[in-house]
Amino acid sequence: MNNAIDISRMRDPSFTAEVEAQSGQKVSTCYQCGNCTAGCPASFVYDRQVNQIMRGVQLGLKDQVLNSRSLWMCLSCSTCSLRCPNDIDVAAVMETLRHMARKEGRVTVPKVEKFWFSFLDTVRRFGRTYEIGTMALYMLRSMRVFTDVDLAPTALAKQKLGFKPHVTPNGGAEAVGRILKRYEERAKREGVRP
Amino acid sequence: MPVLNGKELRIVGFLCNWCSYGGADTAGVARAGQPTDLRIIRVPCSGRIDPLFIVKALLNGADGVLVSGCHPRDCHYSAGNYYARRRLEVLKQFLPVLGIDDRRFEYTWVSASEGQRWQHVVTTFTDRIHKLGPAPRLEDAEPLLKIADMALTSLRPLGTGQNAALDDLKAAIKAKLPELDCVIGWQQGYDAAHTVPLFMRTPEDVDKLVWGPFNVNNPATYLPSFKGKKVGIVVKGCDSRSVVELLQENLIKREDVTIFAMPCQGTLDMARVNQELGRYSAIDSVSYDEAGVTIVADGKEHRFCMNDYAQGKCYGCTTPSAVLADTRLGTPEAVQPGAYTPPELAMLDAMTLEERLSFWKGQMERCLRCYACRNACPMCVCRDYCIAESREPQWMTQEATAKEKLFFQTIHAMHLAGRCTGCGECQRACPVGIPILALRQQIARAVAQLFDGYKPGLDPEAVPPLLGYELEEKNIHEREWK
Amino acid sequence: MNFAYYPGCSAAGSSADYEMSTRAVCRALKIGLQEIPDWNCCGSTPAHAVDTELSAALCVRNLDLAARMDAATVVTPCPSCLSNLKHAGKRMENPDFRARVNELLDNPAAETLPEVTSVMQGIASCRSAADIAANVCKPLKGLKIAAYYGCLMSRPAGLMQFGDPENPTLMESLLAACGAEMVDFPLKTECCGASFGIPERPMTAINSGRILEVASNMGVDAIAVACPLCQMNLDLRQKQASKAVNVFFNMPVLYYTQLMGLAFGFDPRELGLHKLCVSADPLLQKLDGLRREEALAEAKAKAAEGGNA
Amino acid sequence: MRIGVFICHCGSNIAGTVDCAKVAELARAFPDVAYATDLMYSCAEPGQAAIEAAIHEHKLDGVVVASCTPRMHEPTFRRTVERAGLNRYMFEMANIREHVSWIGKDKEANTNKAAELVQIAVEKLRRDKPLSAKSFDINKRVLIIGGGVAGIQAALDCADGGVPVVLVEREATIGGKMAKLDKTFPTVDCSACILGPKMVDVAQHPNITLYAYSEVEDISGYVGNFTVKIRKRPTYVDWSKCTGCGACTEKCPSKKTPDAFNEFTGPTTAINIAFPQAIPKKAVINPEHCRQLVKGKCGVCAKVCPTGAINYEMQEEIVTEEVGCIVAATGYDLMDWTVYEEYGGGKYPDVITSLQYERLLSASGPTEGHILRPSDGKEPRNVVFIQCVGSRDRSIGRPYCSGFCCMYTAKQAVLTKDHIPDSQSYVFYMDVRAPGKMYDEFTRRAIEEYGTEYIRGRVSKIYPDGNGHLVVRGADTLMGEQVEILADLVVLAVGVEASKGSPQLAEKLRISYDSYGFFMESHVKLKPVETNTAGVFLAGVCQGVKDIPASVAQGSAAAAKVLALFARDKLENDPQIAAVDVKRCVACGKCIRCCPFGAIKEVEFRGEVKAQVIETVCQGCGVCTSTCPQGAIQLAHATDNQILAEVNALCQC
Repeated sequence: MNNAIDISRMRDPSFTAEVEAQSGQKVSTCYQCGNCTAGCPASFVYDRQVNQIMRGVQLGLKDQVLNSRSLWMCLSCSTCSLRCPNDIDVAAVMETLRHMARKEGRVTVPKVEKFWFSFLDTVRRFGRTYEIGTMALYMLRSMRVFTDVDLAPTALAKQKLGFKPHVTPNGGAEAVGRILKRYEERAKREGVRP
Repeated sequence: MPVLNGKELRIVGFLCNWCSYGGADTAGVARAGQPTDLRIIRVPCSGRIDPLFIVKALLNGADGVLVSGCHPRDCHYSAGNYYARRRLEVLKQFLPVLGIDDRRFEYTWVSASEGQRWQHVVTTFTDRIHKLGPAPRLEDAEPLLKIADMALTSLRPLGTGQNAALDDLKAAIKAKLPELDCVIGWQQGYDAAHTVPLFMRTPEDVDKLVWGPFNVNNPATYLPSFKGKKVGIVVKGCDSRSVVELLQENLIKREDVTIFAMPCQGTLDMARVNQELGRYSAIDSVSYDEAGVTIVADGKEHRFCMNDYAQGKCYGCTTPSAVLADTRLGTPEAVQPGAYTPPELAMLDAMTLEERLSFWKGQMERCLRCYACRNACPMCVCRDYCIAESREPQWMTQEATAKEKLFFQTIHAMHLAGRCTGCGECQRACPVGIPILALRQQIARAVAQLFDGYKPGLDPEAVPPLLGYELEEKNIHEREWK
Repeated sequence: MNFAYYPGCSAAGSSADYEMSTRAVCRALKIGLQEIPDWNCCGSTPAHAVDTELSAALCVRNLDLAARMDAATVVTPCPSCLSNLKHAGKRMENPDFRARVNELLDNPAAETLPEVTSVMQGIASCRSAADIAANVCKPLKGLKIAAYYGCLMSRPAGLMQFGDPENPTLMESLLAACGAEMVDFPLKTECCGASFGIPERPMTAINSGRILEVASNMGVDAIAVACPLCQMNLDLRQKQASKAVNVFFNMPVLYYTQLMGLAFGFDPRELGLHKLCVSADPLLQKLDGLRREEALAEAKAKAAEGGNA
Repeated sequence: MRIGVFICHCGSNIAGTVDCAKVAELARAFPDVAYATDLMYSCAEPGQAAIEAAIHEHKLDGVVVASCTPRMHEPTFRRTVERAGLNRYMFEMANIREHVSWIGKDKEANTNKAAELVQIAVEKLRRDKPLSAKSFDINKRVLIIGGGVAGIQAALDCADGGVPVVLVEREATIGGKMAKLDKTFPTVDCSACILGPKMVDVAQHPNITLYAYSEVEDISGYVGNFTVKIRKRPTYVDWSKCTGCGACTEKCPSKKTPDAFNEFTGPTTAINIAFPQAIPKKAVINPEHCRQLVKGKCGVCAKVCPTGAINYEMQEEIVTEEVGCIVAATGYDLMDWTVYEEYGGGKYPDVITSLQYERLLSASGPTEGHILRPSDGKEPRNVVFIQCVGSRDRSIGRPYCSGFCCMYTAKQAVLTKDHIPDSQSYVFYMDVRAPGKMYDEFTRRAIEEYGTEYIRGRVSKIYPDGNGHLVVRGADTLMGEQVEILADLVVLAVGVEASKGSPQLAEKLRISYDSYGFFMESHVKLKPVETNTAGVFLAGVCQGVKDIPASVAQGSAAAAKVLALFARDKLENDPQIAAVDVKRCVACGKCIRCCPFGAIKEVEFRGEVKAQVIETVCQGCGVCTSTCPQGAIQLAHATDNQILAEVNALCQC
């Protein structure tokens, strides 16, 4: 049995074009020097390195790219963009891919998305975040109750974590709630994952 | 031969032999299909292309003109395309004032290897011209006669200059006269409300010198004909710019010219003055006050306030004092430069392209082709060898059509690009009062915009912009082919 | 000089000390900070990771409020907020994008949104090194400090306008004006691991560990930071970082405003120094010792001079 | 006039989409056309014969051929009409293949277009005049600018061919970059040992005049007769007396003078001879560091000089040379790599350039050939080489490949192992470009025999770990991993750029240069040594990156061009040039100001100043023609009237 990727069959030039259009970057200028990978602070938790993601986009291998865990581990620190000899905003490509993956419901690393949702939930409720709230929601969502318990004593002693949510005083919380609601409704209307 | 009806429009291309002609060849070799409209004229270099070829084509029925040369830095002749870039950009900004859509003319750079780019350029340009449709013809335009609004506010208070130090000036001229062959100035003309040039050779001549709002002539016009002689000249601020421009262009020598200058408070628009005076048999008196002139003709009193009757150029004048002089008399006036659009240009700005074409149609039908405009122009130094009347080269026919006459005005304007100081002598000299200065003003505006506010005739050392170039032009950018 | 001020959510929680010291320093420098009333969370990383338009909507609401205050410039201490607000402002220049964002908002956003910049640049824009030095009553002379900017402050370079994106030097110049000896810290713009401390702890621990390791090899007394998240990763998570790179650290990690505040003579508590997880007490003792020695030496010199006279 | 028109089928190339017979028929109606026909292959022997026959038979005095591009066969047909007794310039071409038949499918439109192109060719031809070339004398001396290996080779070949050579070198010694190299790839020959003898030949050759420490100030004239002004910078040493004994350099007290020859890897003295094999082997004083010249007191070198050669009062001097042609061989410089802040931007002493490394390797360098790292003078163990620093990098405006870095890096890795057997070299690369003879074999040897570790990827960051090492963080894209190396020394293969001042020299030579300052050859494939200015040739890296053998080859090629030019006794100009109508000229000088070639001068004509074209200098661009308002200067075969006739033929409503 041959497990090789049949490039002739699996190539999807429209995927490449879509990524280029959404990110505003020309991925064909990438010549695979690897400088993005070289500078990436998240490289060691990636399943595919940044340059490999870029290669995947060049080849139009949509599944290989959008199913990659790496998209979810990207720190958005833009080191890749800064050092790219071809002036590609690689971070923008990564973000575009993450958006594309999410909209298609491909969430390869759910815990990251769960963390985001926990965060946004506190924002929705109070207009601003508060750390304990986010943490609690995240622990519930991810079923990882012991996250950072080692830090709790210090954090609490130093009053690093607010126990009380900080609510925007004059209706801001409600306004933010409406923004998120409209966003979710629109996403539903457009058939993408909110 | 006629254009293939319904299929093609007339598009003329001027391509440099080394890069773009080769690029078109490369496209051909690659069988890169293109629309068939374009006819290519091969020239050695884009620098060879006189912008007037393009105007000629557009006035004579071309629907589009495309120029292509080597990319900047790649010119086979190292700098031809740099000159072309400046001249063609000025042309592009000039065309609309004639009523020609500037989208009908484009210039670009294509190298000999860029077959694909050439295909793209031709396809895009042809497509653009087809979208614009056949070019409106001057022949078909309905004449439109319109007069500019002359209710203007000036950048400085205008006056009659009656406090000017005329006696001191006369004394200064007399003192210098022995060293000079002649000094040019003004004297009273056929009556006290008109002046004519004065050529002073004796102290008695000097006594005839007058100063005031009737000194409308630009004496610099006579300077080049005194070549090799020591000549003095009395100038208003605007006249001095012509002198400087002549120096800039090496047409007169600094050591041969002695400049006497007094600050000017404005001169009268004689066309409007004469219109107001109407027919009269004698001037009874001319009296001046600070703000204007009162003329009594045939017993009837006419009042000409300088703020209402000055020449159009005086309202926007920023050089009431000479920019260069050997002897200065009187107190210089300071002017704050401000926004000012000359009245005729403002009128044209407010028109649509079609209206402008109609406007020029109407005006040019009135043109007598007397060339007074040219003869009055201080920068027209070709004189007997003006290409308007020559056969080698033969730019024009002697047909008295609006088209040929407008083409002559365009020749004059383009030849003045970056040189015209806006003295307005052309328009003043026009016996039928065609506002032809507007064409020169549009060019001057384009030149100022493109070359960092450059104004001709301010600095004798400055290189006129169309005789120079920068490797990277700050204000000229290649248009994208999308 | 007055700025509209966007504190960011952490100001009320994990970076209360940054907030305290920022306000103290600006007070001393007579820079007015007018808090945007009823501001909301910028959405931080999660919002833009989920959707750019959502992120922009959250940010634009704040910018719109600031515009209604007639503010020309908004300053914020937090680089993450800064980055989001700036991106949003920039993207709103695109009419299609603006229309999509306006759909999410209660009211369409103001046509002209205010500029956004960091508190650090805000200070530098209106106060010279000499102005800062004039406020110093307790110089940081003798302290060796590494300035650490993190990744967001200077990137993307075109948008952030924060000097050389590889080698910004603004924090150095502010602290040098306070007398500190600034080392040339090579990892000043490397990423600390950002918000992944919660979902992907090793990533943050290793990146932070590397930064701490090089800084301690360089023998600095403290790391100066300008980002609440960086501060948390290097300070609160210092033990996790220690474990990850297998080196023990005891490195105080202070906000640059805390260091400036110390130099300006504020009480450490006023600057929230008690909230640091890695205690800054040894640092304070060292500083006090240095100044005491100096004073003694000066007194001696004076006495000697007086004797001679 | 009797014009003959020939419409070529070019087999089916044209006839496939153009009705050639119809075009010929339409052409018969054009003014002055006495004969028109179509031909199967006009450029082939029978086609040309048919044209010649028609000229005789129909008494034609001008010919239009409508076929392929004139860039292909214009010279062919010019010869054809000349054989039939016409002036070769009484000929025009219409391009109905590349510009018509190959780009459009609509036969009606193509046929109409072809006819119109023929019509404008006819209109142009009607205004053509017979032209003839003028001949003029050649000054058979050559100026060679740049004394690197390419310039040396060109100079020696010309001199051996009997041509007197003026060689101008900016530095105090010839030898260029090659003189700084320790060894050369792929043979690992000693660079100084193979270049040295050639340098000595230059010094001793009776046909070569060497101006070292000099620069070209100004060039005027034209092929066959250039006048060159050379600025000799003051050396403060009378070279006619200096014997190169070195007594001055031993005693000079300014021992901390930056050493440019050694790429600033170590200090030297204010009076100095670049290196032992320098040609000329003469001392030069660096005026910025000489105590006598800066402070006015010292004078040690003057005291110790046995021949009294020191002259602190020396001034620069301009000398003029007359030559017939010029070879530019100005070589290259390394780009300023300190823009790479992520590599420390020049802050870390142990991050050095490859050329600095050559000086560390060289026995005549500051460490006498021992590899000692700059920071602490210790031998490094782990040496990291980084390729493409300032090459193939659009983000800093250097998109091109510097060509020879791959090879010298392999060489340096080999030499590192030779010098320090227990060292380990690592090379970060993107692609290994080794297309020369024995080149790829050499890089393989570096890997296989010398154990050099090649890592495919770029380096994102270099930083000191605080313990005396440099952390080099890069990627191994083949492994798909981020990698780190704890290095003792990092050598950057810094990209090359045209040598400083190249654009200014190009302006003086009136030749084109690209946006990186490299000089433009006349044709990228077929005229790689010529420029668009007649009599100016190129050799070496100034034209584009190349390694030593290619530079030497181009040096010889340039010499061959010089010798070929000088083999003729007279030169002929292209007569398609501008001419002034003295009646119309008002001597405003606008044409003089705009001429890119300085080909127009002022002359006295019957007591009046007029412009005059120097026929041998004019290249026929026509900028003057479009500049002159009174149309007094016309470019032959592209006159205003000719172009107007073409415009009028197309646009006549």
